[in-house]
Formats: sequence, structure tokens, C-alpha cells
Amino acid sequence: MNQAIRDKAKELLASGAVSCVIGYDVGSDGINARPFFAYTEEEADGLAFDQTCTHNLVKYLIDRAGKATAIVVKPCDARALTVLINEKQVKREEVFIIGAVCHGIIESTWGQKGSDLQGRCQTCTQHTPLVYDLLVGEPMAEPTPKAPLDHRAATLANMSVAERAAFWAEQFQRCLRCNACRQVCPGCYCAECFVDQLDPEWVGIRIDLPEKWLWNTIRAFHLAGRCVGCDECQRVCPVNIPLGLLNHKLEEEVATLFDFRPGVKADVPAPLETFKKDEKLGIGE
Amino acid sequence: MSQLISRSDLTAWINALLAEYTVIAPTKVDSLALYQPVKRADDIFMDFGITALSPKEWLFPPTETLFTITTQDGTMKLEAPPLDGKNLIFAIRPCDARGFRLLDKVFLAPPADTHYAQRRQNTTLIGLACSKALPQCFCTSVGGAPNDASDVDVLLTEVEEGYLVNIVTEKGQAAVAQAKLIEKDVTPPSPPNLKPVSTEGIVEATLRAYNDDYWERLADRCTHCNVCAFVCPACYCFDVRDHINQGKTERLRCWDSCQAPGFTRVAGGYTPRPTKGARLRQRFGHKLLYYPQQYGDLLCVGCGRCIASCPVNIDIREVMEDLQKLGVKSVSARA
Amino acid sequence: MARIGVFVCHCGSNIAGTVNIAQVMAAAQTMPLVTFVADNKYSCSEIGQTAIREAILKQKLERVVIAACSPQMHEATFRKTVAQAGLNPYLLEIANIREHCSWVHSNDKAAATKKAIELVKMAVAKVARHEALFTKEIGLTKKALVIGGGISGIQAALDMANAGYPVILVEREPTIGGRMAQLDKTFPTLDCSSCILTPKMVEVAQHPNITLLTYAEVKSVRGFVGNFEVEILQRARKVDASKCTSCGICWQKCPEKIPAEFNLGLGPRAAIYTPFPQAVPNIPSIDLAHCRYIKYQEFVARGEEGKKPPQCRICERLCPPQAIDWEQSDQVLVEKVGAIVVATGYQTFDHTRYGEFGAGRYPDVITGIQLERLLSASGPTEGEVVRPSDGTHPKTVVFVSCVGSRDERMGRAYCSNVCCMYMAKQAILLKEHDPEVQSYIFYIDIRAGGKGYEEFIRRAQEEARAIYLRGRISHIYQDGKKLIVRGEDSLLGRPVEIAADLVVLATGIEPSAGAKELAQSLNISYDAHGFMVEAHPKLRPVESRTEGIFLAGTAIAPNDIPGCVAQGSAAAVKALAVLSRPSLVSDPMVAIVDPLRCTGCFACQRACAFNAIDSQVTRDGKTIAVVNESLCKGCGLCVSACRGVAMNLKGFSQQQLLAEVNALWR
Amino acid sequence: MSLLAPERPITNPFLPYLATVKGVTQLTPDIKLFNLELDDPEVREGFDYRPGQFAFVSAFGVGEAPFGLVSLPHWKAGVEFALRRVGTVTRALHDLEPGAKVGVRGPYGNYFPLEDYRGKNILIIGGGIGMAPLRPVIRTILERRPDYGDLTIINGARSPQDLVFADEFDSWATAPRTRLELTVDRGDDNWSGQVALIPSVVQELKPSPANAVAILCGPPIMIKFTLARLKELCFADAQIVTTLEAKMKCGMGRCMRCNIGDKFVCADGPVFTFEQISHLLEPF
Amino acid sequence: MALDYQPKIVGFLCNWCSYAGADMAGTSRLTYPPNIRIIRVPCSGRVDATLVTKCFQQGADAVLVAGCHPGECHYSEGNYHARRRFTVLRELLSFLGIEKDRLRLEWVSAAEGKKFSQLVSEFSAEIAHLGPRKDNGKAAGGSL
Repeated sequence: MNQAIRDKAKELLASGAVSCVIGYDVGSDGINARPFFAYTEEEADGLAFDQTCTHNLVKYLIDRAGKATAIVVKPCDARALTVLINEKQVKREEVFIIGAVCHGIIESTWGQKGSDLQGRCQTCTQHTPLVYDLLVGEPMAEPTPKAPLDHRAATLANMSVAERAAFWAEQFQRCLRCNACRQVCPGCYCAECFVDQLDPEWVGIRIDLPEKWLWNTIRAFHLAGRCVGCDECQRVCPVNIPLGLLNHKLEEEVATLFDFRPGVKADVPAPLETFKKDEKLGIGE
Repeated sequence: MSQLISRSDLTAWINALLAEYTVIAPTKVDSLALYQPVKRADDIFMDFGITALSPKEWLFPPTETLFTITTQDGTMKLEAPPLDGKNLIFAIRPCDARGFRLLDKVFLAPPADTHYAQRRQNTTLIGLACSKALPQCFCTSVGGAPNDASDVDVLLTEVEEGYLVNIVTEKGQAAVAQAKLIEKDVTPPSPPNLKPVSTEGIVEATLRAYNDDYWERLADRCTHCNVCAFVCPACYCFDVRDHINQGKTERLRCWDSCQAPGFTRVAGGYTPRPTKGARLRQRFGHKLLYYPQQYGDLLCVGCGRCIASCPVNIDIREVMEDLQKLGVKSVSARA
Repeated sequence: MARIGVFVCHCGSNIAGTVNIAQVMAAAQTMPLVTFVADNKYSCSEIGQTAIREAILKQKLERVVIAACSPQMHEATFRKTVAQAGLNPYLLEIANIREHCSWVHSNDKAAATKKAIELVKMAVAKVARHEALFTKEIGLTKKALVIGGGISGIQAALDMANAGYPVILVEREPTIGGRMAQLDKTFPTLDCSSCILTPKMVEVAQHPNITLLTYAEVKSVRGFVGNFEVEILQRARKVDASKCTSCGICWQKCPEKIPAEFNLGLGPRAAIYTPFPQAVPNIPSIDLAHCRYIKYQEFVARGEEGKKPPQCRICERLCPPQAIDWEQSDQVLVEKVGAIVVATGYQTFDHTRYGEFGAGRYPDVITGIQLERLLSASGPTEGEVVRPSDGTHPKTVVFVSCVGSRDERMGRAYCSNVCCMYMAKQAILLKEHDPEVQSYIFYIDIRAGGKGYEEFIRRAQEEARAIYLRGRISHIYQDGKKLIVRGEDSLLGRPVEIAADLVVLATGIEPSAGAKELAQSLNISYDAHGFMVEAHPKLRPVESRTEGIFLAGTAIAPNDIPGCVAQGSAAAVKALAVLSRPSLVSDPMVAIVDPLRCTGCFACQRACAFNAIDSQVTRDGKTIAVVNESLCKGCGLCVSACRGVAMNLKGFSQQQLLAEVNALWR
Repeated sequence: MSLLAPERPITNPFLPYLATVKGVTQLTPDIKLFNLELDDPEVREGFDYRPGQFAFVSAFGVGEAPFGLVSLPHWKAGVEFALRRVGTVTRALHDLEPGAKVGVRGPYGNYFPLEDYRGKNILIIGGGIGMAPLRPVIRTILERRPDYGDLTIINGARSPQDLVFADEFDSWATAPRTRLELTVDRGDDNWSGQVALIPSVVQELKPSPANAVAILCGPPIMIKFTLARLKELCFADAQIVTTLEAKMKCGMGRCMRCNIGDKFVCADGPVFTFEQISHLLEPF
Repeated sequence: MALDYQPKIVGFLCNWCSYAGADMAGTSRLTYPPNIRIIRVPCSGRVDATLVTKCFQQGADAVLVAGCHPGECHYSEGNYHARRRFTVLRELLSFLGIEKDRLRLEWVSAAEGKKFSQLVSEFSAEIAHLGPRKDNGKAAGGSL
């Protein structure tokens, strides 16, 4: 697999088809992968892919608009890429997609190798990317969907409203408003995020619960129907707020209400950008 | 002879401290260790390697009301809120305590920051020496040590019989007044060994690298997530703005990060640090060049939090190594 | 930029009787940026308006809040007022303390006063974020398009043409005239339909201001009021209209005979044909699906083996002026127009969906329109009413009403409006044609609301001796030569069975095929059945919700001829009101893009129902959204679609609405 | 630990002085001149500053931002700032009427070393609002005219209405050994002066670097090209002085926004020679 | 539940139907509780989720968004978008601990003054019954 990625990367760089290959190499702990940008054939030898390649690299493509780039994607990343292409942030013709067959990503922290699959990978139904120019790894049968996307959602659904409120207050209370969740999110590419805007000032400067609550609520809403569940937000949160839980909840809602999975099809509007006249949604009826 | 406190006496001491101080100590919140005010000694979680966040928020809070603005009968009044009460940070690691030393130089230099100064004055630091090192630790390379007592008021060192108590300052003396200490001849355990990182000539190396494309290459993978700044015990970037709610107007100082794209954007849109590389250079420049030029020390305590929590593994040790090599030979593979 | 003046209106006792004006004024004094507060007995009166104008000038007010009645009442009035004092008219905000406050909280004066204060506070906060807005003048094309050449479209086209404006009339069929041309007589006067229609058709053809395009369809419409760009597909007739003399040799000699659509299959036509003798234009068209020579050409083109079909080309050979033109092809014409009248008319319900009426199996179960053709002197039987099955004269005729109307089973809850009347008319005409005919009319209710209509029904009952039976038909079946019609007389509450010679189904009215698609390309709304939706059912009955597009006739809803003609004229007047203006004034409350914030995701474009979002490339090569202000209607859907707040709506900006929300708590 | 135990109560360095808006003059369509009077008479008396220094002005409820002081203390006529309506703070300030309360925190920063320039020829180049902080420089030189050599002022703006301090042009232009060059990017019907970009005016004018100091202030793009022209004319980096604008939140070298490399605009500046900063400035 | 608890409801009403419907309630002198504060918007589709969420953050007890009936939108489609948007937002808010009943999307035509007054009366009663908000997102005394 590594060799296939390196060979293709070298070929693309040598021919000038792309000026950069975005993939993974091994991090400073010698254990976990990290994003890696190869600009030369020599550098391409550093490319690697294994079960620690948790990062969703597609967001890097936004900064490389206008420059032909090859990128290594997992199936979930490929869906995020499709979302970005649909939203005109990335031009399909500028990207060479090296799709990696994925057996799931290991839950691990810096300096320590983990053993269990990440939660999102345990319910994942896609081992092979839906879109690619080159597939690396042996394609395998796709598992049948395992519901629910996030087992934690059921626990919350069973709580009373007050309990849910208390749960999230405790979680959001830890939020530092560092915005790391946004920075790594492929769906968050606004030129100036609403939370940073001074005019209109949606969110005050205070690093307090009301501001944290508004920020996390609106961010989740902005991703409704667009989030592919890569869980990068949750991974990078320095205070372990279960942000994926919010996203998975909305992912399920969108699937139930609108029969929609983000990033599966090209050239379709997100569910909140369109409508059906006769749909019954249980509101305004 | 050393002074020692047994484990059970330690609990009693903490409970006694709670009457006098707001005790901020490591606690377990979900899967995280965080410094939080505790109500009982039992709330304290001692088996932490390092907390997810440094305790800097207790001296330099994420949100600080600098003053409130009120108008009564047509007269405007600006008032700073009172900062009363004594705080005690329990089981602070020597590296985190060193972070306060670095912040002191910024906030206590004239004109001293009243809020920080008052909190600093009212806060006692009870240190806890490290018995083991984590892979990200490198305090010894930046002037600290796992058992460094120089930035705490009291340093505790865990031994079989309990904790060795090293009283460093008068404040510390006052804090241990109610502790039941016994004199005993205990050999302190030798501190864990840390892999050294060279910082030789790093200030000059960073200055030399100012216009190098190294920063843009390094920034390729940087997501500007700001986590490094928020977990760092020594980072102190802040924003100042007003906030109006429920009829109350206040001027606030809140944490910020030099990595945020709009950090330097002036009204009208011009951004002096427009690229990711320029912002990353600011971060490392501040730690390795600007702060040292202003205040002498490197703005880093070697706690390794930024290394462990960086989502894309930007490792300050690697950066320092790269900077030292720059000019000697081209370094790019790692960036 | 500040200096807000607040004017609190008493509205006599309408507001002051409930809201404590003094308290509202005192509270307004303390609100941020408010520099002047006054009250008015009646703000809208000349005295009140003068007071406001004077205060603006004297106090150098820069923004104004008027706490009074609903903005729907007097926003326009007060905009003029402040403009007269030199302020931009959009630097005004109305706090609705009458309809939304004093009138609905008259039972709780304290609460009403408190609420009024908050409403003023919100308005003050909002007005502080208002910006001066400016209207723009846009030129227009002084030409109209009428889609549909039935009586509604003809009327509209003639009225506009007579007013001196050029009109393009587009008709899908080879002739204008529409459904009315198929009718024999019209109720309740029994005028000969073609006698009153034909002169109008001819007038259209000869009118110097009308460009008539038959056998043509509107393919697409872009642009906006005053400046539409229309693509019209002119289908090829294969006959050169400039040469054809309408001598009729071609259609007489054409060997191919097909059931004539115009006669609903009751008679034949040739492959080259005009729908009926008085057709306008009277130029034949070659029906490509049936022409032998075309079939021959297709066979050759396919390169199939086997016996070649005959080449025919008889029409070409016999045509005296050599007008047959095989080379003629479909053409797309692009026209610029300023206003559009949509009069696409109707078709009748497909009665074969009713199994109980034989689902089309029985030749002597016919529709009302088919009976019209049988009654018509220019029809296939030259006015002789005979049974399609055997050509005999029917003596017992049963009419069945509400076939595809008022029937939820068929998804047609609505009444088709004209059936009661045409059944009565046909019963009268049948009696005139043959005094021996006995008509039975099964009805549910008799709807005869028009002028002279009720009397006309009476005439059918009394003079034509038509027997009206109230009830639904449960079953029709053939029994020998007779059709047995079973139903129930719901007035007597007993079953009825009639052995009929002819059954006439009063099939309901539905929009023409393709009306929905046309509405979509015009960007006008239509209902579940495909009828076009009026801008307001009462007050704007011939306007669509898209400015500059007007509606007439049965495209809106089932209607009779006088109704359609009236609507045609009404739509014409509305269109003339657009065309006669020297220029159009744009509404400044439209969306606007902040180019620094726009990332070019085009969520706005996907959400916009008016195609008002274009893309543009910035100086640094970014593709971003830009609002076409002429197309933008100011709904703000794009604003909500934009996560990055790059899109904003002037007059209802994010800042303004947020200021209102914040004012409630600040 | 002496730092921790101050001998006298330290005052909150973020606390501004309260001030009252005394006068508001519309200088250009989007620039207003604010004249402020510090409320506390003692503070008012002691509020000393030099040309080039800046202070933060607060719009309470929104925030504060740094602005160059455009008056001189010995005028004893209040503290003046020229503010362009461009962000949230300036928008709020522009909404204020005489009588309103604002906050003033400062003065901060260094200043133009006008003492050192005695006897030199002075070239002053200001673009748009960039002219504002140069006004006290010009006024100081004019007040002590014999101390200085030739004075050349190049003032440019987008359009004639955008030229700031137009009512002072006459007094500048008529001063001895003083030349005022006005230029605009786009003229209008009433404009009979030059229509040219500032760098072209410099190129045209060919000021001599001999015994000269060039002081420039304006938008980055203007600085960039003007600098290039001056260098072509053999001005040395040390002879070219500018005052920089940057986002600031403290004025005390702490918030880490205004530094360009190791130079803090608030503490080391805002006045710099290009010798000090040229290696740090990418946009220039 | 304290009887004097007065919920604060923010109502976003579309200019063409619901705002006019509320006017109609006034013209018809149909009384309803004074809890609602109406914000005029051109279309229910203009009301973005951030505004509504901001209301809740500021302390609103409930939010009403009202627009033209489906098929009757002045802008033809705005209310359909609103329907999707607020369906999803309501699910999200509920998941975060705000009762679904606190966010309502209703269709009120210009003629439905009576419907509007009944709606506000019922809604106010319902929200009063629910009592103060239980989540901590609201700024009003938001606990730290």
C-alpha cells in the first residue's frame, strides 16, 4: 500500500501532473501518522498509510486552489471531499485522488499506540472510497449499516430535557473557545467565521457558557446535512467535548428526514439548501 | 533530615486548607485531569501525569472583567471588580509553576497588571514533583526540572511513606502551618531522566530564520487550531473588547491565540500576518526570540502539552532542531 | 450618524387609550442615540406629518422612529414624510404599537405600555443600523408577449396592440382560437361561437402591432420585469407561409387521413392540414408524425431492409404556388419583451379514468366538447347530431355532470365552473336540432351564478324539457344498441335507470398539458393541479407573483368566456401599466454580497428562487457570488443560506435583526 | 518578590481616563475630527504627549482602539483624534455627539525625534488618513519654522473630498520655505490640482536626500511604492521615517498583535526608521 | 409553577402573510397575552438559525417563526426552506436540552387574525406551563 502510494506520488510529481502530494508520514513519536506534504520525488518516499492515519486531509486542498494536487483519502475523507467539490471549494479537475481502502482507524494518542478502533469506525459502512483516481489496498466487501451512528445519542435521547441540558452545560463549560474544532473541520471554511465577526457580533467575547453554547450550537447546525462524521473536531478538542455526538445526531436526523447522506453524490444540494413541496416534517402542520 | 507528611495527614491538611483558601487541585473530569476548585480532599486526583490544561487560568483567567461601565444619574463610572479571597493551587507541577514565572515578567513589569498582580499575590502554589517523565516532557532543556522548587511556595515529593515537604517561601510556611509534619531522614527519589533537547543559539537561529520559507513549509500541515496556545502554561495572547448583556456593560480581557487568522486584522481588512506561515513564525518567534529578547528566558517550560495535543504533530523540539540546522543546511523534509 | 428622533402617535385614543404615551416617551428619552422625542395626536395627519418634518429639520435628526400603527398602513406615507424633510426615506423605522399592541392588549394597560416601550426600543436599535438606500432606474422594452392564443390571449393581445404597443402572440397550435373555436354556441345568449370569435382572430392576424407566431412554443424566459428575454421555438410547418395562398388543394389531395384532433376524433383530417376552415393563419402544416414522405425519409435514413414505403409528395406536386418546403426546420427566436401575459388555457379531464362510465369503451359515451363538434355546422357532421357508433339520431340523451370535477377520488376537488351551463345549453340545442330528443341531466348541484345564467337553466328545463335528476351515476353499460345508465335520484332517494342512445360526460377543466413546465420556466407559482397562482386571489387576481408576468383565462382557474375576456383585458391593462412607464424603479431592499466574506460556495445560488445570484471573479482570482439586483426580490433566503454572513439583505440586514433581538435583553 | 508587593496601590493600566466629546468636525465623508476634553482637571493638565504618540479611545459598549494624537498639548485646546469610520469602534465613535462620554488611555509609544531633525530639510508624505498623525509634525515645524530647513509636504488622497485638514492647507502653503503638494487619485469638476499617485509625485518632485529626512505615513501600498521611489532618489533607510499602524489591544507590549518580528509598534514604535524595520516587513 | 411567571417569546413574522395576520388580529381587536415581541422579516425563509438560536441564548423562553402557508409564499419557496431549517434546528435544540415546544414554525395567512391571536394565546400558555428554561445556555443568569 505504502509503495503504491509512493510510486503514484513520484509519477505524478515527476510528470508535473501535480505539484504536491498530500498524504501521511510518521510523526515525531515514531508511532502515529501525521499529515505530510511531498513536493519532490525524494520527499514522496516518506509517504505512508496505516491505521493511525486519522487526519482528514481534504481541508488542505482549499488553500491549494488553482494548484494541481494529489491527496490520500480514506472513504470518510472522500465523502468530505465530495462535499467540498459540491460546495465549489475544490475543483475536481485540480485533484488527483488516491483512495485508500480503510480498515478503520485506531484510537490512539500522541506517544502511545492504541488498539481499539475509533468509535466512528465501529459503525462505518464504507471501507472503499466512493470516489478516487487510484485505489490503493484490496477492495473489500462493505459491511451492512450498523445503527445507530453514535451509541451515545441513545443515552441522551433517553434523558429528560433537563438532564440533557445539564449534560451539555457540563460539556460546553469546558470549552475554551479555541476554535480547534472549526479549524480542522473540512466543512468550516468561511472566510470569516460568524463567531469571529465583530459586525454583526453574534457571539460576545466572553469565554463563558452562553457564548460557548451558542458557538457549539450554531457550528453543529452549520454542519447539518454537510458533516460526514470524520470526528476530527472531537479528536482535536483539547478538553474532550463529545462534538461528534452532536454531529452524528444531526447526521441521523438528516438521513431520517431527508434520506440524505452527505458526500455520497456529486452535484446535489445539501438538504438545507433545497426542499420538497409536499414533504411532511412534523413542523408547521 | 527532611520534613514529611503522611498520606492521611495530607488529606487532613487539605481539608484544613479548604477553610482558608479556595483550593484548586487536579480533578478528574470525564477522562481528563483538570485543575478545578475542590470542595473536599477526596475530590483531588493525584495520579495524573500532567493535566490537560495548565493551571494558568487561575491567575490569568480566560475571561477577565477589567472594569464595568455604569451610568447613574448621567455620571459615568468605571470600576474594576474586587479580587478578594486567597487561592491555593495544589499539586502544581514544577513546569506549570515555571509558567507563572514567565507570565510574571509580562504582567508584573510596570505598569503592572492589577488583576494578575492581585491574583498572584493572593495565590499560594503547592508544587508536586514529577516522579516519572512523559514522552513529551523536556523541562530540563528549558531551565526547569521535574523536582524544581524555585517557582513554588512548597514542593511536595512523593515517597513511600507519604510526601516530602519542602517549604520554599513565607507564603509556603503559612500554608503548611496547619499541616502535621514529621521530621524524618528520607532520601528523596532521584528525578526521572529526560531526553535533552539542545537550545543552544536558538534565539539567534530564530532571528536568522525570520525570512526563511521554512515557516510556510511548516505551516503546510498546521491547521491553526489554536490548541497549542490554549494548553500552553506560558502563552498569554489576549483580546480586549466590551460586552453588553442584561444592561451590564463591561470591558473584558479574554484569551486569544496568535494563530487565529483575524488576530492582527485591522479594521478595513488589512492583515499584517496574512499567511499561515507568518502566524506560525509569530508563535515560535515569540517563544524563542521576542520573549527572550524582552525578558531573557525562552517562553517555554517544556511541559510538552502542545506536542501531545497538536492534531498534526508540530513538535517544538523538532522545530528548535530544525531552526538550529537552518543556514547550516536546508531542512524541509520534516516541515 | 446618530441623532434618532422618536415620535409616538396617540392615534386618537386608539393607542393612547391603552398605552401610556408619557411613559413610552420618557423611556425613549433614555434609549441610546435618541436625541429627540415627541408625540402626535395623529402622526399620519397633515399636522402630524408637518410636526415630524419640522422636528427633523430643527433637531437635525438623522434617523426616525415612528411608534404608531402597522408599517403596512403608513410606512410608505412616512417614508415620503421624512424624505420631504431631506432624510433618506429608508432611515425610518415604524414601531407597531397599535395593531400589535394597543388593540390586542386593551385589557392590560400596564403590560401594553411595557410592551410598547420594548417595541420602541427594538425599533430604535434597528434604526441605528439602517443605512440610506437608493432606488435605481432601469430601462425597459416596450413590447409584450402573450402566451396562448385562446380568447383570453387574443383579448389581451388586441387590447395592448390597440393601446399602441407591439405584442408577440405565441400559440402552440397551428391556429389561434383555442377552445372557444371548438364551441358551437355560447351560453346564455346562444351566440354562434365562431361568429363572435373569428373577427377577433382576423383582427389579430391583421393588426400592425401584433406579431403572430403559431405552431410555436415559449422555451425559456430569463430576465425580469421590463427586461425579459424569451426563447421561442417556431416549429417547422414545412409550408412556406409567404407563398401559400390557402387554396386547400394540398389537404384535399393528401392521401393520409388521421382522426382530427380539433374534432376530437369525430372526423378525419389529412397529414397536411389546417385544424378548421376559419383557422388563423390559414396556412396548413405538415404533421410530421403522419406524412408519408417524412416516413419515407426516415425509413431511408434508418437504412432498413425491406420494402420502401411510397414517397408520396403529392402535396408538393399539386401545390400551385410551390409552397411546400421540405427543408424548413424548427427555429429558435429570441425576443426581448417588457411584460408577459400567460393565457395557456385548459384541456378537459380524461374521462377514461372512470371505469364506471366505460373507461372509453363505449363509442356513444362522448364528452361535452365532442357534442359541441357534432352540434357545430362546421363540424364533422355539419351540425347533424348522430351517434358515433351507428350514425343514427339519438332520442334519449343523458348528461353526466362533474366528470373530473368536485371528485376527490380523482384528485379534483374543484368545480369546473362551466359544465352546468354548457349542459343546459346543449340540452336546448339538442331540442332545437331534433324536437324528439329527451335530455336527462344528472347533476350534483346546479351552479348558475352568472348574469342570465339561472334563467338559462330554467329555459333548459321549461323550453327544452330537460329532466334534471339530482344524483351521481353509478354505472353505464351497453345493452344492445342502448346504453343503460344507472344512478340514484338522491332527491327521491331511489335508484334510477335510463336506457339512453347517447351519454354526454361533462368533463371537467384542467390546465393545458405543459402549463406546469411553462410556469417553472417563467418562475411563477402554480397550484397542485397546475393552475397558475395569482399574486393575491382577491386584490391581484391577474398578476403572478413575479413582477411583469400577468395571468388570464383558464390558466388561472376554470372560467367562462366573459370571465376570460375580462381577465384578458385586465391582464392587458396591468401589462400596459408596466410598458407605459418611462423607466422602472428598482426596490433597493435587495441582497448584497460582502466580497471579503464570500467563499463562493454558492449555497445562496442554490437557495435562490429567482436566479438572482450570479458569479463573478475577483481581482485575486476568487469566484464569488454577486447579486443581480434587478432579479432579486428581497426575500433574504440567500442570507439564511449563507453560513459566513457574506450575504446580507438591505433593509432587513443581519445587523438590524440582531439589534432588534439584542434590544430585548440589553 | 518586590514586584508582588507594590509600595503604593497600582492602578489598573487598562482603565481609561473619562473624557467628554467637545467638538466633532467632519473632515472627509468618512473621517471625523474629534476634540475631547479629559474630565479630571488634574489628568487634563498632566496629559503630555509628543507628535507621533498615540492613545486608545474607548467607545463604551464596543471597545477601544489606538489612534494617533493629532493635536499638540501646548495648544491647551483638548485632545484631538482624526477617525475614519471603518470598524466597529470607529463606527460607534462616529455616532457620538458633543457631550458624549468616551475613554482615553495613553499616551503610548515613541514620537518623531523632531529635536534631532533641526536644521534638516523635511519631506512629509501622507496618504489619506495617514496624513492625520503628521499634522502635529507639520504644526510643530511651522511653529518653530526657523529651526528647520525646507519643508515639503505631499498630501494625497483618493479624491478631493478625502483630503484631511483642508482648512489648514492655506496656512501650510503660505509658510516660509514650505511647499505643499496636493494630489488625488481621481479628480472632480472642482479640482484643478494634480491627479496622480503619491509615488509619481515623489518621482516628479525629485526631493534631494542631502541633509533630509523623509517622513511618510499612509496605506501599505502607498508606503511600498513611495519607499521604492525614495530609494531611487538615494534616500538611505535611516533617513526615511514612518509611523506604523497595527491592531493593538494593550499598548504595553503584551497582547502580541502589533509586533513585527521583534519590534513592537506600541512600545518600540509607532515611529520607526526603515533601517530598523525593513528586514521585517514583507509587504514592503 | 409560579403564576406570575411571564415567558418572553420572540416572534419572527413574514411581512406578507403572518405580520399582516397579526395586524388583522389587531384590527379585529382580538386580545392575546402580551408576551410576544414581533420582529418583521420579509419571509420566514429569511429567519436564519443563528438569529433564533441567539434569541434562546439571550434568554428567550420561546421563539415563533410564522410565514405564509405552503404554496402561498410571496417568494414562492421561502417557507419550504424555513420548514426544513427549523425542523432540524428544533431537533438539535431538543438534543441540547431545550424542549421542542419552545420553537414553533406556524403558517398564518394575512386573513388569519383569529388564528394568530389563538396561536399566541395557546403558545404563551404552553410555555408558561413549561416554566423557565432548564438549560444553561441562556445568558440570563447563565450559571458559570
